[in-house]
Amino acid sequence: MAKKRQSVSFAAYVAMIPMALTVLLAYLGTMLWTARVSVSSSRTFPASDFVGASQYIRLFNNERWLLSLQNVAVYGVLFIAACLIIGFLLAVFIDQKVMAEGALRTIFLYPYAMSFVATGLIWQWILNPELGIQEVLHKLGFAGATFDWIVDQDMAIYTIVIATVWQASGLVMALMLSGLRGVDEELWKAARIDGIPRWRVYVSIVLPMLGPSVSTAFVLLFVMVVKVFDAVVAMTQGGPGTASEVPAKFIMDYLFGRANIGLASAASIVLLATVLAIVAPLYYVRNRRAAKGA
Amino acid sequence: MSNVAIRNLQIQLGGNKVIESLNLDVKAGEFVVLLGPSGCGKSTLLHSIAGLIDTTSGQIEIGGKDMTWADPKDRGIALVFQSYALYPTMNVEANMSFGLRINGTPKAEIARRVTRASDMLQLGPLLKRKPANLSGGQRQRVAIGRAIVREADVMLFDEPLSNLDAKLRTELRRELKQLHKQLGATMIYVTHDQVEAMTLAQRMAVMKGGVVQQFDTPANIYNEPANLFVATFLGSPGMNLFKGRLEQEGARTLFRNEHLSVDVTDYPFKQPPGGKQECVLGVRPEDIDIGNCDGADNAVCASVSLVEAMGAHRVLWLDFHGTQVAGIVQDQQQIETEQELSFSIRTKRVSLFDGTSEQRL
Amino acid sequence: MSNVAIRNLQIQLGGNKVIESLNLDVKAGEFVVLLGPSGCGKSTLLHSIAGLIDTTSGQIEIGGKDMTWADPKDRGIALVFQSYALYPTMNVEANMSFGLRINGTPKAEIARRVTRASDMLQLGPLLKRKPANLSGGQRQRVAIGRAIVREADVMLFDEPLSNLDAKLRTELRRELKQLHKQLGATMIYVTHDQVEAMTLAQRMAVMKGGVVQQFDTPANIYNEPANLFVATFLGSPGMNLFKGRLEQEGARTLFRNEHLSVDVTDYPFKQPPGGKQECVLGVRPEDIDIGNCDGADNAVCASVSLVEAMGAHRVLWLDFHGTQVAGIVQDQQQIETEQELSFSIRTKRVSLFDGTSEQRL
Amino acid sequence: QAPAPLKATVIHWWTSGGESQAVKQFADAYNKAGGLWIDNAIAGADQSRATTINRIVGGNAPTAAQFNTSKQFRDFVEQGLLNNVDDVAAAGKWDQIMPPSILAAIKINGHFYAAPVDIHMPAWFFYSKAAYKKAGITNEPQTWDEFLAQLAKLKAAGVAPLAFGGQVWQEKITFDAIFAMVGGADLYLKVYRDRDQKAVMSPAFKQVLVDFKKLKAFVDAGSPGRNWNDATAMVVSGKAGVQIMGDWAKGEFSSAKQVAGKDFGCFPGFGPKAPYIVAGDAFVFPKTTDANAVKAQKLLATVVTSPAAQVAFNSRKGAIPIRGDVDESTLDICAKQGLAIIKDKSRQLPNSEMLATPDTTGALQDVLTSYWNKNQSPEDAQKAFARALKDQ
Amino acid sequence: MEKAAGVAPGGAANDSTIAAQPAIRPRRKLAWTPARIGVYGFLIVAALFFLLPLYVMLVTSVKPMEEIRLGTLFALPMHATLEPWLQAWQSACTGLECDGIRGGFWNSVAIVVPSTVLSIAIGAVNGYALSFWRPRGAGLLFAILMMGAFIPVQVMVYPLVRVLAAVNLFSSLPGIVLIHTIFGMPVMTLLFRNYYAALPMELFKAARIDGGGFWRIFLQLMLPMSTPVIVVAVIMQVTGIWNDFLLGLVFAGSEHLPMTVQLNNIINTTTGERLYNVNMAATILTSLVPLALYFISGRWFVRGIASGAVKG
Ligand SMILES: Nc1ncnc2c1ncn2[C@@H]1O[C@H](COP(=O)(O)OP(=O)(O)OP(=O)(O)O)[C@@H](O)[C@H]1O
Ligand SMILES: Nc1ncnc2c1ncn2[C@@H]1O[C@H](COP(=O)(O)OP(=O)(O)OP(=O)(O)O)[C@@H](O)[C@H]1O
Ligand SMILES: [Mg+2]
Ligand SMILES: [Mg+2]
Repeated sequence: MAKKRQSVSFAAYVAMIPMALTVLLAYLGTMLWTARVSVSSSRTFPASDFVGASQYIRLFNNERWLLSLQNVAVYGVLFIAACLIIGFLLAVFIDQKVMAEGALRTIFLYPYAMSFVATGLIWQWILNPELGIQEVLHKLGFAGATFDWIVDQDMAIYTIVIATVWQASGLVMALMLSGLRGVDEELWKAARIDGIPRWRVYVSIVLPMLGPSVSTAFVLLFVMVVKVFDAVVAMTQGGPGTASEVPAKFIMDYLFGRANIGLASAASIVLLATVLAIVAPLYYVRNRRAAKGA
Repeated sequence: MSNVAIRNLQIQLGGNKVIESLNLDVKAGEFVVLLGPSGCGKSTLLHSIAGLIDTTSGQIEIGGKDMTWADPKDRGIALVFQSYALYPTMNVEANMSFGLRINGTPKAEIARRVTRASDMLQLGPLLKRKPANLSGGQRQRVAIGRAIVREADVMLFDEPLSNLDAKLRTELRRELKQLHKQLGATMIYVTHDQVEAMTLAQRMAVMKGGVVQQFDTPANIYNEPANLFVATFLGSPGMNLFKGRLEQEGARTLFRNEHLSVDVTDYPFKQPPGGKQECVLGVRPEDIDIGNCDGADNAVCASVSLVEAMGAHRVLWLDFHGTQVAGIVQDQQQIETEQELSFSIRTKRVSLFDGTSEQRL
Repeated sequence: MSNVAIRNLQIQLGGNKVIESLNLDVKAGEFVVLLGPSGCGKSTLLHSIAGLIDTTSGQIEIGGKDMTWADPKDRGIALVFQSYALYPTMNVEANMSFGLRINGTPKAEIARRVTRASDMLQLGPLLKRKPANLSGGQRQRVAIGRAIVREADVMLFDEPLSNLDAKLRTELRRELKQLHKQLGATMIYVTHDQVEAMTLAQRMAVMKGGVVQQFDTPANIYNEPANLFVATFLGSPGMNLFKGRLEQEGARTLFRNEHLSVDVTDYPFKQPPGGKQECVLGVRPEDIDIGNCDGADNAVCASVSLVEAMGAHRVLWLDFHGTQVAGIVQDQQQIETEQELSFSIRTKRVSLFDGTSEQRL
Repeated sequence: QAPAPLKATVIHWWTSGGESQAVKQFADAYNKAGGLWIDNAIAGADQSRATTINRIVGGNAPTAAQFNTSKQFRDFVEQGLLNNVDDVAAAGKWDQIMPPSILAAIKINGHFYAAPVDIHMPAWFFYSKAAYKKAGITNEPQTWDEFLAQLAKLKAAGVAPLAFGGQVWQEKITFDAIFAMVGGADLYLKVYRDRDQKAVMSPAFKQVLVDFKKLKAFVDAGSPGRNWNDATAMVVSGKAGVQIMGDWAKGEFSSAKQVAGKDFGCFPGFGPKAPYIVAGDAFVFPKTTDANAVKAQKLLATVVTSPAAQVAFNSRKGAIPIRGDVDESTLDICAKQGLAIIKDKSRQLPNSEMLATPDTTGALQDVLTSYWNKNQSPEDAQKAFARALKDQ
Repeated sequence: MEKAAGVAPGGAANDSTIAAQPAIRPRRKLAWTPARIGVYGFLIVAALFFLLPLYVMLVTSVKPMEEIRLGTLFALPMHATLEPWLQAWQSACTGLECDGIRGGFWNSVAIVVPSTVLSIAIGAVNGYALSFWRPRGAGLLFAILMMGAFIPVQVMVYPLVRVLAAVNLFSSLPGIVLIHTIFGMPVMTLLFRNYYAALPMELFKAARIDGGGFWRIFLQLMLPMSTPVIVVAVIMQVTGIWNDFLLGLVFAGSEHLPMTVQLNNIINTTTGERLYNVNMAATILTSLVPLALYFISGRWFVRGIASGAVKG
């Protein structure tokens, strides 16, 4: 390892100032503030007392919170996997010099542009057994057909997956597409000479090269998972019962409706710690590998 | 073994006509070298044979079948890219074996070929490295390796040894020749190294501006260049040229200008020369005998303007009435610039070109 | 004009020690050529001089100042990348002028330099093209152009002519020499072309495995290689080597093995040879006289195993008791493989190396 | 020159068409009284309240902000962030004209911290006359059992008996309605107001839970997650029989051009003595020292509680005025009915939000939704309910 | 973008070749091979799935409320009407005002444009610095920044209000622009950092040798090579900021409320009646700006942006 490093331009440090300020004031500050509030008895407004871990104890005695964590884990795995796969596939297929590329791209991306308050309602309707797909199937004569996940305790969370994948995979597609387009044409030529089928090129050559794009998408989706809220509120309101509760909704409920920002802060901190526990090893492994490769 | 026949090939890239009605007939199992100045369309030609560039018009036949619009993978070819085009995320071994694995070659066979290629290319210790961690020459060798493990019927090499040191290059040259014999594959090989071209080629095509100027054995091209371009392009230094006229003096045919008079009666003219034809006389440096300026027969004097030591020999540049004439000396005799030396032309091995069409007479 | 002094440089890349305690003293205004096998660390050395790689230890001095940790732009250098590293979104002209524009060179001056470079590199018609639309050689020339317009104090060239045809290469070689004279810049030049190395270098450094083996004038290196590696690395074909012993026979010192006996009494031994020392005799191909096998003095017979026509000359490979001995013939005499020829060694120009240390005796 | 009008920035969440019409009455009245109403409508109660908080924190407090008549603004008062409107209350004799449950909510430590503007009854029973006819039902139910029987009839007739939106707050409303009807006002107050653990663990309360769950049999499969509007639409179209919903549902009926008493019916509970749950909206007045702003706040409090504005507002809003001394001719028959009932103090019952902190209310919602949706025994629900009440 | 048909062999000469040698079929990019049919098959199926909700939205938006109450989701309207669209655009009530959603349009524009530009600019600079210059400590800052991306926005609002109020930017256009920049920073930085990580390092080295300083290399070399990622960044930021209403509501001040606050007021009532047809129309109308952006962005998804740069 180098003891010293080549001097870095002064301008580089200047350029980092906005980021440094943002990190220190907005993010680090908020995190510390939140941590502080989480050990107080704050209700609507932050209080300055100190109540120790009582908010945390209450939090972990709260079934709904535990369920939320469980739900978001299931949801997250499915959502991220589905978005990455579908997004990548869409990007690949759109990259085949197809007709009406612009229109197709817009079609796959449009859900991202629409407020979930409205589209969530549409999904709620479509998935509702009395109104939506199941009803249509019944009318078409498939009397036995059932598709009532949204009202099913055990399946409701999957409907959230469907709707949010519908919303987010277009963005993943755009991200992948921008990566795909960056691959040097010569590599494609080399692969054609080697007689490698196109799909195989995508899987074995292009996909590994898209590593950075994939990791961007992954983080992006992960953030979405942790923050998933709109879709749940618009589609199931966490229901039936608490079957599709998620941490962000829990936090939002306590932050506003239930006016208990102490508990909400504790929940945020726990959420953050959980994320850290998941991300840190990944980050570490990646950095290690990068350091080795450099 | 497949022949490669190209008929009236025309290729446009980005609006430029890069190749214009090119014809080339490479026999099955032949080793053909493409030679030509930078940007003349050699890579483009290889890519079009490989099916990586759409032809504008014309036809490409490989192994007797029309392959103009066939997919690269159906053409039975391998190609070493000038820019390597290695798969950046795969290590050396995977780069070489990827194509084979896809094509379902048995594992043992893959291992055999990869080992052989990596031995030949001295890549053994690097098999697990990614391209980004290799030196330029090492990358180039991986590119070669990737092509040769395919053992294709037609192998296309685009300046495959350009970034290798002389010693390795010599070894690989020999290995490639070996490979050619062993596989019996047709090989089309672009190089700028004339030694490589001369030693490898069964036939050599000299290109210029997308057009083949001459396609013949190396010796023929070297000794009897088809036109002025070929004459000057080959050889290092290139042919010495003297402008002048052809004159008949009785039975003798003489090349004449103000300072020179060379008897070319024995020159194998394609057509009997007419009277007082403008022409250019070409003489290879090694066909110029250098001596002391003591007024020998057929010799003229000139002063040395530059001496280039080349290791095994030296190149002398003589200033002959404003023209630079190159000659080669083998011995170790002391030569100074400004020194006056005589030179004489070995008339048996000269070339003559038409003054206007620049074609060989 | 700046000198470049490298002291005890050590560089690790990805865990490999690529350069180990390397020392090199390039005088201001000198033209130094780096030569070495593929992967020996030449590019790494150039990059570290340019400040693009962090050194692990050691010191780099440019123009008398310690620049080990200085910013690339403060080092007064220009570099032609082996991989070109052209700016893909800029056209040729912009690629070349980018650095000048950054430095605030006046417009007119930029135009002058770019025009000059593009004339020299024959890039005139391509000035408005993007790199993606250029041939390999054209890209390489743009890379050269980008470096030379900078007219830096120290210019680093990493195999700058490798993808150019021989004719252009010869021209550019001359132009670069010219440029060197004109600018008086220090130039460090990596090449695999020995002709280039010989003709350009004032001094030449031969590297192997990250270590400089010999740093001297081209003639000295060619004629008196410091060790076996240098001896075989230079020359095409390389030196012929014969294993044997040194024996004293009265006042004479003889090199001997089963088949050969060469009188090396006049050899300039660094240290007087001891008795019966194991050693290796090195003879350049051009120092081997080929004759008919008629039992002349000092000559031995061998059969021809290969004849390589090189245009100006031919290389003969003789099978001498299992060793391949290369010789060069200039004349046009018909030679067949299997033919028996004699060869004799010009004893004045041989090299002798220690049998174990491989250092020159 | 006339004095500049008193500017009042008002944050509220009345954004739908009907609500806009209603709030316009306030704005007009206020402007007429020499003010200048600056409207800040923000849909969604939580969102709107959060904005108020942030504006206060950011030093850009509105003149007035809407809250529910509940414990939601307790913390504001404790933090000293609200101005009181004691003078206005005194002048308007609020103590005498307003229902006690409302007073209990707005009067904190003897000061009036909010100006109530309407009274909502969150648990009306709306039924489709067409559906009732189809099921052959002619009268409104007088008892819980009769109601269940009617639901059964509706079911038999092929209509969805209960139009139910399976969202926590709707579940809570429904539960509270059942609680008030079946458990009675005493138990209701003991549980919600006094947090009496014994009352919660009593068999009577358990019976409430059991009865509540009986409704599940009359709910269609598509109910979970359904918005209340969609449930109302089922009643409007006659696909469903009854919905238990706040009086705001009348807006949906009227926008479908249905008339109360003709196309649909409404009753607040079973029988003539059924309790009437009271909820509502109020304006609070963030602290300011700017004299003009204080004046504006007082003027606003005066105007919105004035009889004329009350009637104008509530007749459009579908709620009932906070005072009885108004001309009720423009109110619809449900509202008239409500206004009549509310005069009987014994029938008034504050809704749980007036009695418990938002946090507690939320916890109770969690318990109820679990009980409603999962296969939980009433005993377990009872215990959870008790715990939720104790925790706070 | 769609240059598929562009390279068609030219004119008559080619036709005659085909006529002379009927066996040769010039390769067309659009030939209907089974693979291509598969491609289109997949795309069409996917498009149908993606379009299903839009279809319902559109149908709903042109139905009168009576029809919507029937709950026939997929049925075409019996009495199609554009009334909801008109209403959404110009007469739906959003509180006291009944001017539809158009009111906030220019406010939204005024927020989106500077916020997008600023957040992308800062994200790009950060990403560039992190990828190529790696100033000391930047890695740690970035790690914290990325952690910050996981905090729910709502949790951060309260402290940020205090900070902005302290610097007198609360309830102002610069304030909301700053807020969007802050919230966009983690993802934008990540996006650009990872994009630049995939570019050949040699280019950066070459520019350093050419004497390029931090800004010069960024502006003249890296930015021109960033078009594909800038498109993605613009898509993300414009969509995010355009659709945001929470931050706009809190930080923009009542003069600068974005269109989405209006939209939210229309579609998100608590206890007021809901006009689903107007809601859908308003939602679609609001999303037209990002949609238009999606459609035209394609031309900047350029192929092989770095090709020809390096060998190897
Ligand atoms: N990033 C890297 N990580 C690990 N090893 C490296 C890396 N880059 C280069 N090397 C190794 O360092 C050695 C020197 O590389 P360098 O590029 O300097 O060689 P070179 O002398 O320029 O060779 P060539 O003539 O082939 O260009 C090579 O063996 C190479 O494999
Ligand atoms: N994409 C392109 N668009 C336009 N012109 C191109 C394109 N690619 C190559 N050319 C031009 O076509 C000509 C032939 O290119 P090609 O790569 O075949 O040359 P080459 O003979 O391989 O040269 P070199 O020896 O330098 O590699 C060159 O003049 C080049 O500038
Ligand atoms: Mg080429
Ligand atoms: Mg190198």
